[in-house]
Amino acid sequence: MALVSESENPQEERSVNPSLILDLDGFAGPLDLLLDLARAQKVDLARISILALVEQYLAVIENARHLRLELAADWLVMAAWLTWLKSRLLLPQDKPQEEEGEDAAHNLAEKLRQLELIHSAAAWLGTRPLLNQDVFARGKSEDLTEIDRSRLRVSISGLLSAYLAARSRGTASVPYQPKPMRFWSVQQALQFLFQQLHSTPDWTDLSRFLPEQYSDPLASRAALSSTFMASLELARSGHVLLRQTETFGAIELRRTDPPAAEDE
Amino acid sequence: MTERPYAERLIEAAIFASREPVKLRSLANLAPEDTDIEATIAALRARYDGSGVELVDVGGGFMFRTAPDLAMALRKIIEVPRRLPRVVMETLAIIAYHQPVTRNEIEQVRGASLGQATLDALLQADLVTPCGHKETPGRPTLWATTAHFLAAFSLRSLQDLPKREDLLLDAATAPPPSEGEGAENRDLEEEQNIGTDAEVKPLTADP
Amino acid sequence: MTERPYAERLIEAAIFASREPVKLRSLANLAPEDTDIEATIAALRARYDGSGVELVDVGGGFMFRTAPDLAMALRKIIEVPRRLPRVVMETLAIIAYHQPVTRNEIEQVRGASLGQATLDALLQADLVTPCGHKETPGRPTLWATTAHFLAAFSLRSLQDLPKREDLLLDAATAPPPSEGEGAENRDLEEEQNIGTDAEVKPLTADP
Repeated sequence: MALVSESENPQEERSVNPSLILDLDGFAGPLDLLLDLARAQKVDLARISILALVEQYLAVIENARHLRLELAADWLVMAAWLTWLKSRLLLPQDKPQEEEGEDAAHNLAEKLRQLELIHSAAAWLGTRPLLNQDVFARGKSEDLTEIDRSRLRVSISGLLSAYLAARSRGTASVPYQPKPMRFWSVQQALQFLFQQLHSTPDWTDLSRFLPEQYSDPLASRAALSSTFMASLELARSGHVLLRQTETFGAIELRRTDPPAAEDE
Repeated sequence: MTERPYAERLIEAAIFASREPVKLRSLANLAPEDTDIEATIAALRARYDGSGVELVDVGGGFMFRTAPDLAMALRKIIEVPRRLPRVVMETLAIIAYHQPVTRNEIEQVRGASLGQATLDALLQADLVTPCGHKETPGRPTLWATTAHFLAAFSLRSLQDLPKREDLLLDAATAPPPSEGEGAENRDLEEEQNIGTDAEVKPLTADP
Repeated sequence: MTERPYAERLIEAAIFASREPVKLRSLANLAPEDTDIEATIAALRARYDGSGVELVDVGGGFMFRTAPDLAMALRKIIEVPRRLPRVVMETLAIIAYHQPVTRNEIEQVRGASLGQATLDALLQADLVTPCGHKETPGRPTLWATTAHFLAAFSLRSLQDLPKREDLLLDAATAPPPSEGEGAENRDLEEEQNIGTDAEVKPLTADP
């Protein structure tokens, strides 16, 4: 049962004969319907005939059920409870049960009065000049506040946490840098060869002048070629003599003349 | 028109600049020290009397608003929100009278469950707000009306809501309830009615 | 005050309640047909003359606004101390701990490049200052914190800053600097700058 859906004025729709009301959607729940039925009795809510009310409610529900099998649980629970209440009120010979019934009836009347009050309050609120409906405020506020942001809000803790954040990020991700060159460069080979020349007055295999730390075959081949280039360079400048006794044989090297090397 | 007194102009401008009610205290802080605020506001109100805008005292402060009789014409050029449906108005009334109140208590009074759409409408219109929890099992949220509720319904304060006996007098046939009335009693009654016992339970909408 | 003419009241209310300036044409549509709009607006303007509010024509239409001479009195100055953006704060922290430090070194520690805007913000806030050049190729500028930095953070001296080893608690577990020249170079610099040797080394960010 849609509780929210509105019919314009339930009171008018429900005319004198309550059994004709089949549209329960106009009522926001069983209590709402009960209150409406009670109002139809046009008596003090405290003095309504609960019995008559029960009869009417059950009649409405019964009628509605003929047409609508999907009546919500709320309405049926209320019907069941009202049936129980009716049986209590109709059994006056049983003292405790009668009292029980009267208490329940009193409670029901009280709840109806409460709801009546809320209906009145809602209606009263409805009569008030409603903002943006009946009366309108200034369309747009003028913003006269000026925000002074000249001062700094800083704290040591902020500084420290910023430092920690920077450090941890610095460790986590580092800006891209190309890997440093690992190959033994001609320049390095030249330097190394030149240093070694003093201690190698006699013919020495070129491979002796290779740096030792390379396990990578590519790196060691590169070192070999750099060293070879360096030896050619030194030969060209007259610092060393080179010889190779057979094709693909070992290349040997010896310094030309110690004083000349020192001069350079 | 001749220049109005400085304090009056200042107060006028301060109220005029804001869409929300401006508290008397804010106005007092703003005006020169020896200003008779009440008299100034009275003068201001008189000056706007009969114009298209009026100075009203609502929601705990002062604000300018258009005169009610112009509403029809103004609605043509100003977009107005939809009126609140009856269910929403009733729920609002329950919250206004019973606040702070839990959802379950609202449902008890109405004898029907409180739809999400209803609550959403009230929240969206800034008419109700959660205000803490009831210290009962489950700690249900308590609901109350907002400051905007007062301004929206042109109320100075919650005291402006009609007393229950006045409401019941209006309700055609019903004579005033026998017991003494007042805000204090409201809570009491509520407890009696809401305090769940066997008789009341069947009225509750089933979850 | 006597009741003003309907058209004047309506136009007054419409301008008052609109969010935007109201065009003359809209006002003409709104008012009763035989209204002399220009004259009505003139009357309205005259009525507000000398009050705290004035009717102005701002090109696009008419609007009310508070009188300019009251602006000073009405203005509320809210002091909202500025927070430094995260990047700026981090950069400041690095300069504080590593000073004197080059821009490149800052970038190394943060692991991110340093925008000119960040440095500008620190310079403008008078928190850092250049202090000479590093005697390396390119002679990069060295940065250090200012006296104002100490004042802003309520420090008597830089010694009041917690030591780095007290801050970086996971020092022991930090990975040792791996091969590569960057790490060694930076360790060296840090030794020079801060002078805390053994503890600092393992903390160094790997390049």
